[in-house]
Amino acid sequence: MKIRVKLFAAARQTVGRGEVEVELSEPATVGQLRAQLARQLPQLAGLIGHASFALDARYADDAEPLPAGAEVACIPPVSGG
Amino acid sequence: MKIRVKLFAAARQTVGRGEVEVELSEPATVGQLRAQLARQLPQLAGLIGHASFALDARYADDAEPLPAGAEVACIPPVSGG
Amino acid sequence: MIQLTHDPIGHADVLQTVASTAAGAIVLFLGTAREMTGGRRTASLEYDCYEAMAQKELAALEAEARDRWELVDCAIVHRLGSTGLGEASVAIAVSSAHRAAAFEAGRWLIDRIKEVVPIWKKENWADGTSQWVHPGVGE
Amino acid sequence: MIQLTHDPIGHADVLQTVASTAAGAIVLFLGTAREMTGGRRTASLEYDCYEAMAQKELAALEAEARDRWELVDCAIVHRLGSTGLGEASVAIAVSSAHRAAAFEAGRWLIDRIKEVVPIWKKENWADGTSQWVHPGVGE
Repeated sequence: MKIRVKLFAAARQTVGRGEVEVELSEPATVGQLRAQLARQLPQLAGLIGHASFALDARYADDAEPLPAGAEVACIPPVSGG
Repeated sequence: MKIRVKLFAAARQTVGRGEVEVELSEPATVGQLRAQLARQLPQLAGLIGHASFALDARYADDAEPLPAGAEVACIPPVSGG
Repeated sequence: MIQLTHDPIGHADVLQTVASTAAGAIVLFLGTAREMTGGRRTASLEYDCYEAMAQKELAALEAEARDRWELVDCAIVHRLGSTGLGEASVAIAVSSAHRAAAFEAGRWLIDRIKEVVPIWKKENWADGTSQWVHPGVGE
Repeated sequence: MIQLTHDPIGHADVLQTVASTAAGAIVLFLGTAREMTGGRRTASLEYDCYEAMAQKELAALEAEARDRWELVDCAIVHRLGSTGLGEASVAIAVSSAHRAAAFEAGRWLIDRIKEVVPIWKKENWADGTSQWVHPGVGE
Protein backbone atom coordinates (compact mmCIF):
# COMPACT_ATOMS: atom_id res chain seq x y z
CA MET A 1 0.00 0.00 0.00
CA LYS A 2 0.99 3.59 -0.53
CA ILE A 3 1.26 5.75 2.61
CA ARG A 4 1.57 9.53 2.48
CA VAL A 5 3.64 10.84 5.37
CA LYS A 6 3.52 14.48 6.52
CA LEU A 7 6.90 16.06 7.20
CA PHE A 8 7.73 19.04 9.43
CA ALA A 9 10.63 21.27 10.49
CA ALA A 10 14.09 19.90 9.54
CA ALA A 11 12.51 16.92 7.74
CA ARG A 12 10.30 19.15 5.61
CA GLN A 13 13.21 21.49 4.90
CA THR A 14 15.65 18.72 3.98
CA VAL A 15 13.20 16.96 1.66
CA GLY A 16 11.92 20.24 0.25
CA ARG A 17 8.25 19.37 0.63
CA GLY A 18 5.67 18.68 3.33
CA GLU A 19 4.74 15.15 2.35
CA VAL A 20 6.39 12.00 0.95
CA GLU A 21 4.92 8.76 -0.30
CA VAL A 22 6.14 5.42 1.05
CA GLU A 23 5.34 2.00 -0.45
CA LEU A 24 4.77 -0.77 2.12
CA SER A 25 3.51 -4.34 1.84
CA GLU A 26 0.26 -4.87 3.73
CA PRO A 27 -0.29 -5.27 6.66
CA ALA A 28 2.33 -2.83 7.96
CA THR A 29 3.18 -1.33 11.31
CA VAL A 30 4.46 2.09 12.32
CA GLY A 31 7.88 0.51 12.86
CA GLN A 32 7.95 -0.83 9.29
CA LEU A 33 7.01 2.62 8.02
CA ARG A 34 9.83 4.13 10.05
CA ALA A 35 12.36 1.66 8.59
CA GLN A 36 11.15 2.15 5.03
CA LEU A 37 11.11 5.95 5.37
CA ALA A 38 14.72 5.91 6.64
CA ARG A 39 15.79 3.72 3.67
CA GLN A 40 14.01 6.02 1.23
CA LEU A 41 15.37 9.24 2.78
CA PRO A 42 18.88 8.31 3.95
CA GLN A 43 19.72 11.98 4.49
CA LEU A 44 17.00 11.94 7.21
CA ALA A 45 17.87 8.59 8.79
CA GLY A 46 19.21 10.18 12.02
CA LEU A 47 16.18 12.37 12.49
CA ILE A 48 13.76 9.54 11.64
CA GLY A 49 15.45 7.35 14.26
CA HIS A 50 14.60 9.95 16.91
CA ALA A 51 11.16 10.80 15.54
CA SER A 52 7.76 9.67 16.75
CA PHE A 53 4.92 8.95 14.37
CA ALA A 54 1.31 10.01 14.54
CA LEU A 55 -1.77 8.31 13.12
CA ASP A 56 -4.74 10.63 12.68
CA ALA A 57 -3.03 13.27 14.81
CA ARG A 58 -2.35 10.90 17.73
CA TYR A 59 1.04 9.50 18.82
CA ALA A 60 1.45 5.85 17.77
CA ASP A 61 3.96 3.20 18.93
CA ASP A 62 6.11 1.29 16.45
CA ALA A 63 4.00 -1.81 17.16
CA GLU A 64 0.74 -0.23 16.01
CA PRO A 65 -0.73 -1.32 12.68
CA LEU A 66 -1.07 1.28 9.96
CA PRO A 67 -4.77 1.47 9.08
CA ALA A 68 -5.49 2.22 5.44
CA GLY A 69 -6.53 5.83 4.99
CA ALA A 70 -5.02 7.11 8.22
CA GLU A 71 -3.34 10.51 8.20
CA VAL A 72 0.30 9.69 8.96
CA ALA A 73 2.87 12.19 10.21
CA CYS A 74 6.53 12.03 11.13
CA ILE A 75 7.07 13.97 14.40
CA PRO A 76 10.74 14.74 15.01
CA PRO A 77 11.66 15.83 18.57
CA VAL A 78 9.56 18.89 19.34
CA SER A 79 10.86 22.31 20.40
CA GLY A 80 7.84 24.55 20.84
CA GLY A 81 6.94 26.51 23.95
CA MET B 1 9.79 58.37 78.15
CA LYS B 2 6.87 58.86 75.82
CA ILE B 3 6.70 56.57 72.81
CA ARG B 4 4.34 57.16 69.92
CA VAL B 5 3.20 53.91 68.35
CA LYS B 6 1.71 53.71 64.88
CA LEU B 7 -1.39 51.53 64.56
CA PHE B 8 -2.80 49.81 61.49
CA ALA B 9 -5.76 47.73 60.31
CA ALA B 10 -7.90 46.31 63.16
CA ALA B 11 -5.79 48.13 65.77
CA ARG B 12 -6.24 51.47 64.06
CA GLN B 13 -9.95 50.83 63.59
CA THR B 14 -10.56 49.72 67.18
CA VAL B 15 -8.68 52.66 68.69
CA GLY B 16 -10.09 55.09 66.17
CA ARG B 17 -6.77 56.70 65.30
CA GLY B 18 -3.44 55.83 63.68
CA GLU B 19 -1.18 56.52 66.62
CA VAL B 20 -1.19 56.15 70.42
CA GLU B 21 1.23 57.41 73.03
CA VAL B 22 2.68 55.05 75.62
CA GLU B 23 4.60 56.10 78.74
CA LEU B 24 7.55 53.84 79.63
CA SER B 25 10.37 54.12 82.16
CA GLU B 26 13.76 54.34 80.51
CA PRO B 27 15.52 52.21 79.35
CA ALA B 28 12.76 50.12 77.80
CA THR B 29 12.58 47.17 75.41
CA VAL B 30 10.13 46.28 72.68
CA GLY B 31 8.72 43.62 75.04
CA GLN B 32 8.03 46.22 77.72
CA LEU B 33 6.31 48.41 75.14
CA ARG B 34 4.18 45.45 74.09
CA ALA B 35 3.13 44.78 77.70
CA GLN B 36 2.36 48.42 78.42
CA LEU B 37 0.42 48.84 75.18
CA ALA B 38 -1.73 45.80 76.02
CA ARG B 39 -2.45 47.21 79.51
CA GLN B 40 -3.35 50.59 78.05
CA LEU B 41 -5.56 49.15 75.27
CA PRO B 42 -7.15 46.06 76.84
CA GLN B 43 -9.62 45.83 73.95
CA LEU B 44 -6.54 45.13 71.74
CA ALA B 45 -4.70 42.76 74.11
CA GLY B 46 -5.32 39.69 71.91
CA LEU B 47 -4.13 41.40 68.74
CA ILE B 48 -1.11 42.92 70.50
CA GLY B 49 -0.10 39.49 71.76
CA HIS B 50 0.08 38.26 68.14
CA ALA B 51 1.63 41.45 66.75
CA SER B 52 5.22 42.19 65.82
CA PHE B 53 6.79 45.58 66.38
CA ALA B 54 8.91 47.65 64.07
CA LEU B 55 11.58 50.23 64.91
CA ASP B 56 12.31 52.67 62.11
CA ALA B 57 10.39 50.46 59.65
CA ARG B 58 12.34 47.28 60.53
CA TYR B 59 11.05 44.25 62.49
CA ALA B 60 12.39 44.21 66.06
CA ASP B 61 12.45 41.40 68.66
CA ASP B 62 10.96 41.85 72.11
CA ALA B 63 14.51 41.91 73.51
CA GLU B 64 15.60 44.94 71.50
CA PRO B 65 15.98 48.26 73.31
CA LEU B 66 13.74 51.13 72.26
CA PRO B 67 16.01 53.94 71.09
CA ALA B 68 14.73 57.44 71.84
CA GLY B 69 13.32 59.02 68.73
CA ALA B 70 12.75 55.78 66.81
CA GLU B 71 9.61 55.47 64.70
CA VAL B 72 7.68 52.68 66.42
CA ALA B 73 4.89 50.67 64.83
CA CYS B 74 2.65 47.83 65.93
CA ILE B 75 2.42 45.25 63.14
CA PRO B 76 -0.46 42.82 63.64
CA PRO B 77 -0.37 39.63 61.53
CA VAL B 78 -0.24 40.74 57.90
CA SER B 79 -2.69 39.77 55.17
CA GLY B 80 -1.54 41.51 52.01
CA GLY B 81 -0.76 39.86 48.70
CA MET C 1 10.81 47.83 40.70
CA ILE C 2 8.57 48.27 43.71
CA GLN C 3 5.34 50.24 43.70
CA LEU C 4 2.46 50.86 46.10
CA THR C 5 -0.54 52.39 44.41
CA HIS C 6 -4.11 53.43 45.15
CA ASP C 7 -4.97 53.04 41.45
CA PRO C 8 -5.92 49.86 39.59
CA ILE C 9 -2.81 47.87 38.68
CA GLY C 10 -1.96 48.02 34.98
CA HIS C 11 -0.58 44.55 34.35
CA ALA C 12 0.55 45.49 30.83
CA ASP C 13 2.86 48.10 32.37
CA VAL C 14 4.15 45.62 34.92
CA LEU C 15 4.94 43.11 32.16
CA GLN C 16 6.58 45.85 30.10
CA THR C 17 8.85 46.67 33.04
CA VAL C 18 10.43 43.21 33.03
CA ALA C 19 10.42 42.55 29.27
CA SER C 20 13.86 42.09 27.74
CA THR C 21 15.50 40.29 24.84
CA ALA C 22 17.68 38.67 27.53
CA ALA C 23 14.58 36.90 28.87
CA GLY C 24 13.26 33.59 27.61
CA ALA C 25 10.54 33.44 30.26
CA ILE C 26 8.26 35.85 32.06
CA VAL C 27 5.98 34.83 34.91
CA LEU C 28 3.27 37.25 36.00
CA PHE C 29 1.35 36.54 39.18
CA LEU C 30 -1.83 38.45 39.94
CA GLY C 31 -3.57 38.16 43.28
CA THR C 32 -7.18 39.04 42.55
CA ALA C 33 -10.16 39.89 44.74
CA ARG C 34 -12.27 36.72 44.96
CA GLU C 35 -16.01 36.91 45.54
CA MET C 36 -16.53 33.85 47.76
CA THR C 37 -14.47 32.95 50.84
CA GLY C 38 -15.60 30.02 52.98
CA GLY C 39 -19.17 30.40 51.78
CA ARG C 40 -19.32 34.17 52.46
CA ARG C 41 -19.74 36.73 49.71
CA THR C 42 -17.31 39.66 49.50
CA ALA C 43 -18.42 43.06 48.18
CA SER C 44 -14.95 44.63 48.06
CA LEU C 45 -11.55 44.54 49.71
CA GLU C 46 -9.61 47.34 51.33
CA TYR C 47 -5.88 47.39 51.99
CA ASP C 48 -4.12 49.28 54.77
CA CYS C 49 -0.35 49.63 54.66
CA TYR C 50 2.62 50.91 56.62
CA GLU C 51 4.05 52.39 53.45
CA ALA C 52 7.61 53.26 54.49
CA MET C 53 8.14 49.77 55.87
CA ALA C 54 6.31 47.96 53.07
CA GLN C 55 8.58 49.67 50.53
CA LYS C 56 11.65 48.51 52.46
CA GLU C 57 10.39 44.97 52.93
CA LEU C 58 9.38 44.63 49.28
CA ALA C 59 12.76 45.97 48.14
CA ALA C 60 14.50 43.51 50.45
CA LEU C 61 12.45 40.62 49.02
CA GLU C 62 13.24 41.72 45.47
CA ALA C 63 16.96 41.88 46.34
CA GLU C 64 16.84 38.43 47.95
CA ALA C 65 15.03 36.96 44.94
CA ARG C 66 17.69 38.41 42.61
CA ASP C 67 20.29 36.84 44.88
CA ARG C 68 18.67 33.42 44.93
CA TRP C 69 17.82 33.17 41.23
CA GLU C 70 19.35 34.50 38.03
CA LEU C 71 16.72 37.04 37.12
CA VAL C 72 16.68 39.46 34.24
CA ASP C 73 14.19 41.74 35.99
CA CYS C 74 11.58 41.81 38.72
CA ALA C 75 8.63 44.10 39.45
CA ILE C 76 6.21 44.09 42.37
CA VAL C 77 3.15 46.32 42.60
CA HIS C 78 0.68 46.23 45.50
CA ARG C 79 -2.70 47.92 45.48
CA LEU C 80 -3.78 49.98 48.48
CA GLY C 81 -7.20 51.22 49.49
CA SER C 82 -10.45 49.94 48.06
CA THR C 83 -10.21 47.08 45.55
CA GLY C 84 -13.18 45.79 43.59
CA LEU C 85 -14.04 42.15 42.91
CA GLY C 86 -11.83 40.67 40.20
CA GLU C 87 -9.30 43.48 40.46
CA ALA C 88 -5.67 42.72 41.23
CA SER C 89 -4.41 43.47 44.73
CA VAL C 90 -0.86 42.48 43.83
CA ALA C 91 1.12 41.93 40.64
CA ILE C 92 4.52 40.24 40.57
CA ALA C 93 6.41 39.96 37.29
CA VAL C 94 9.70 38.12 36.98
CA SER C 95 11.76 37.59 33.84
CA SER C 96 14.69 35.21 33.44
CA ALA C 97 16.66 33.45 30.72
CA HIS C 98 15.07 30.10 31.61
CA ARG C 99 11.64 29.37 33.01
CA ALA C 100 12.51 27.59 36.26
CA ALA C 101 13.92 30.76 37.83
CA ALA C 102 10.90 32.87 36.88
CA PHE C 103 8.39 30.36 38.27
CA GLU C 104 10.34 29.71 41.47
CA ALA C 105 11.09 33.37 42.19
CA GLY C 106 7.48 34.40 41.47
CA ARG C 107 6.11 31.78 43.83
CA TRP C 108 8.66 32.56 46.52
CA LEU C 109 7.94 36.30 46.31
CA ILE C 110 4.19 36.01 46.79
CA ASP C 111 4.67 33.50 49.64
CA ARG C 112 7.10 35.85 51.41
CA ILE C 113 4.99 38.95 50.74
CA LYS C 114 2.11 37.27 52.53
CA GLU C 115 4.36 36.55 55.50
CA VAL C 116 6.29 39.75 56.11
CA VAL C 117 5.09 42.83 54.22
CA PRO C 118 3.04 45.17 56.47
CA ILE C 119 -0.12 45.30 54.38
CA TRP C 120 -3.51 44.29 55.70
CA LYS C 121 -6.72 43.29 53.99
CA LYS C 122 -10.21 44.16 55.13
CA GLU C 123 -13.08 42.08 53.85
CA ASN C 124 -16.14 44.20 53.19
CA TRP C 125 -18.72 41.43 53.20
CA ALA C 126 -21.81 41.64 51.02
CA ASP C 127 -23.99 41.50 54.19
CA GLY C 128 -22.68 44.95 55.17
CA THR C 129 -20.28 43.81 57.90
CA SER C 130 -16.53 44.08 57.54
CA GLN C 131 -13.47 42.49 59.06
CA TRP C 132 -9.74 43.12 59.07
CA VAL C 133 -7.88 39.90 58.35
CA HIS C 134 -5.18 39.03 60.91
CA PRO C 135 -4.23 35.39 60.42
CA GLY C 136 -3.85 33.49 63.67
CA VAL C 137 -5.72 35.99 65.80
CA GLY C 138 -8.86 34.47 67.36
CA GLU C 139 -12.10 36.20 66.57
CA MET D 1 -9.06 27.97 25.50
CA ILE D 2 -6.54 26.83 22.93
CA GLN D 3 -5.28 29.00 20.10
CA LEU D 4 -2.58 28.76 17.43
CA THR D 5 -1.88 32.09 15.79
CA HIS D 6 0.45 33.68 13.25
CA ASP D 7 -0.11 37.08 14.88
CA PRO D 8 1.65 38.54 17.90
CA ILE D 9 0.14 37.21 21.11
CA GLY D 10 -1.99 39.76 22.97
CA HIS D 11 -1.31 38.87 26.58
CA ALA D 12 -4.00 41.26 27.82
CA ASP D 13 -6.57 39.19 25.90
CA VAL D 14 -5.16 35.96 27.28
CA LEU D 15 -5.41 37.29 30.83
CA GLN D 16 -8.93 38.54 30.15
CA THR D 17 -9.92 35.04 29.05
CA VAL D 18 -9.15 33.55 32.48
CA ALA D 19 -10.21 36.48 34.67
CA SER D 20 -13.08 35.71 37.04
CA THR D 21 -14.40 36.81 40.41
CA ALA D 22 -14.06 33.13 41.37
CA ALA D 23 -10.28 33.47 41.02
CA GLY D 24 -7.95 34.64 43.75
CA ALA D 25 -4.85 33.98 41.67
CA ILE D 26 -3.83 34.23 38.04
CA VAL D 27 -0.49 33.02 36.72
CA LEU D 28 0.56 34.08 33.23
CA PHE D 29 3.60 32.44 31.67
CA LEU D 30 5.16 33.95 28.56
CA GLY D 31 7.89 32.15 26.64
CA THR D 32 9.77 34.93 24.86
CA ALA D 33 12.33 34.96 22.05
CA ARG D 34 15.73 35.39 23.71
CA GLU D 35 18.58 37.05 21.86
CA MET D 36 21.55 34.99 23.13
CA THR D 37 21.71 31.19 23.29
CA GLY D 38 24.99 29.55 24.28
CA GLY D 39 26.96 32.57 23.13
CA ARG D 40 25.21 32.80 19.74
CA ARG D 41 23.03 35.71 18.71
CA THR D 42 19.53 35.05 17.38
CA ALA D 43 17.93 37.34 14.79
CA SER D 44 14.45 35.77 14.91
CA LEU D 45 12.63 32.53 15.55
CA GLU D 46 10.27 30.64 13.31
CA TYR D 47 7.74 28.03 14.40
CA ASP D 48 6.46 25.11 12.32
CA CYS D 49 3.44 23.18 13.54
CA TYR D 50 1.28 20.15 12.79
CA GLU D 51 -1.79 22.19 13.55
CA ALA D 52 -4.50 19.53 13.75
CA MET D 53 -2.43 17.49 16.16
CA ALA D 54 -1.12 20.45 18.17
CA GLN D 55 -4.72 21.57 18.78
CA LYS D 56 -5.60 18.08 20.04
CA GLU D 57 -2.52 17.76 22.22
CA LEU D 58 -2.97 21.22 23.74
CA ALA D 59 -6.64 20.51 24.44
CA ALA D 60 -5.66 17.21 26.09
CA LEU D 61 -3.09 19.00 28.26
CA GLU D 62 -5.65 21.63 29.25
CA ALA D 63 -8.11 18.88 30.17
CA GLU D 64 -5.49 17.02 32.19
CA ALA D 65 -4.49 20.22 34.02
CA ARG D 66 -8.14 20.87 34.90
CA ASP D 67 -8.30 17.29 36.16
CA ARG D 68 -5.18 17.55 38.29
CA TRP D 69 -5.83 20.98 39.80
CA GLU D 70 -8.93 22.95 40.75
CA LEU D 71 -8.76 25.62 38.08
CA VAL D 72 -11.19 28.40 37.38
CA ASP D 73 -9.97 28.78 33.82
CA CYS D 74 -7.05 28.05 31.54
CA ALA D 75 -5.87 29.51 28.23
CA ILE D 76 -2.96 28.49 26.00
CA VAL D 77 -1.87 30.43 22.92
CA HIS D 78 1.09 29.42 20.76
CA ARG D 79 2.61 31.63 18.10
CA LEU D 80 3.42 30.16 14.68
CA GLY D 81 5.62 31.48 11.91
CA SER D 82 8.18 34.22 12.33
CA THR D 83 8.64 35.61 15.85
CA GLY D 84 10.80 38.64 16.63
CA LEU D 85 13.20 39.02 19.55
CA GLY D 86 11.38 39.72 22.80
CA GLU D 87 8.04 38.59 21.39
CA ALA D 88 6.09 35.81 23.05
CA SER D 89 6.08 32.40 21.39
CA VAL D 90 3.69 30.97 23.95
CA ALA D 91 1.31 32.35 26.57
CA ILE D 92 -0.26 30.21 29.28
CA ALA D 93 -2.76 31.77 31.68
CA VAL D 94 -4.26 29.85 34.57
CA SER D 95 -6.68 31.13 37.19
CA SER D 96 -7.66 29.41 40.41
CA ALA D 97 -9.17 30.18 43.80
CA HIS D 98 -5.78 29.75 45.51
CA ARG D 99 -2.32 30.41 44.15
CA ALA D 100 -0.71 26.98 44.51
CA ALA D 101 -2.92 25.48 41.79
CA ALA D 102 -2.25 28.31 39.32
CA PHE D 103 1.54 28.15 39.78
CA GLU D 104 1.69 24.36 39.63
CA ALA D 105 -0.62 24.01 36.64
CA GLY D 106 1.19 26.78 34.74
CA ARG D 107 4.56 25.16 35.28
CA TRP D 108 3.27 21.70 34.44
CA LEU D 109 1.62 22.94 31.24
CA ILE D 110 4.73 24.59 29.81
CA ASP D 111 6.86 21.57 30.75
CA ARG D 112 4.44 19.20 29.03
CA ILE D 113 3.99 21.46 25.98
CA LYS D 114 7.74 21.33 25.44
CA GLU D 115 7.62 17.53 25.57
CA VAL D 116 4.64 16.53 23.45
CA VAL D 117 3.08 19.28 21.34
CA PRO D 118 4.12 19.00 17.66
CA ILE D 119 5.57 22.49 17.27
CA TRP D 120 9.15 23.13 16.18
CA LYS D 121 11.41 26.14 16.51
CA LYS D 122 13.93 27.32 13.95
CA GLU D 123 16.71 29.59 15.12
CA ASN D 124 17.52 32.21 12.51
CA TRP D 125 20.99 33.16 13.74
CA ALA D 126 22.30 36.68 13.36
CA ASP D 127 25.18 35.30 11.22
CA GLY D 128 22.68 34.38 8.51
CA THR D 129 22.59 30.63 9.13
CA SER D 130 19.53 28.88 10.52
CA GLN D 131 18.75 25.65 12.29
CA TRP D 132 15.66 23.67 13.24
CA VAL D 133 15.83 22.63 16.87
CA HIS D 134 15.30 18.90 17.47
CA PRO D 135 16.46 18.11 21.02
CA GLY D 136 18.50 14.94 21.27
CA VAL D 137 19.27 14.67 17.56
CA GLY D 138 23.02 14.88 16.89
CA GLU D 139 24.15 17.66 14.61
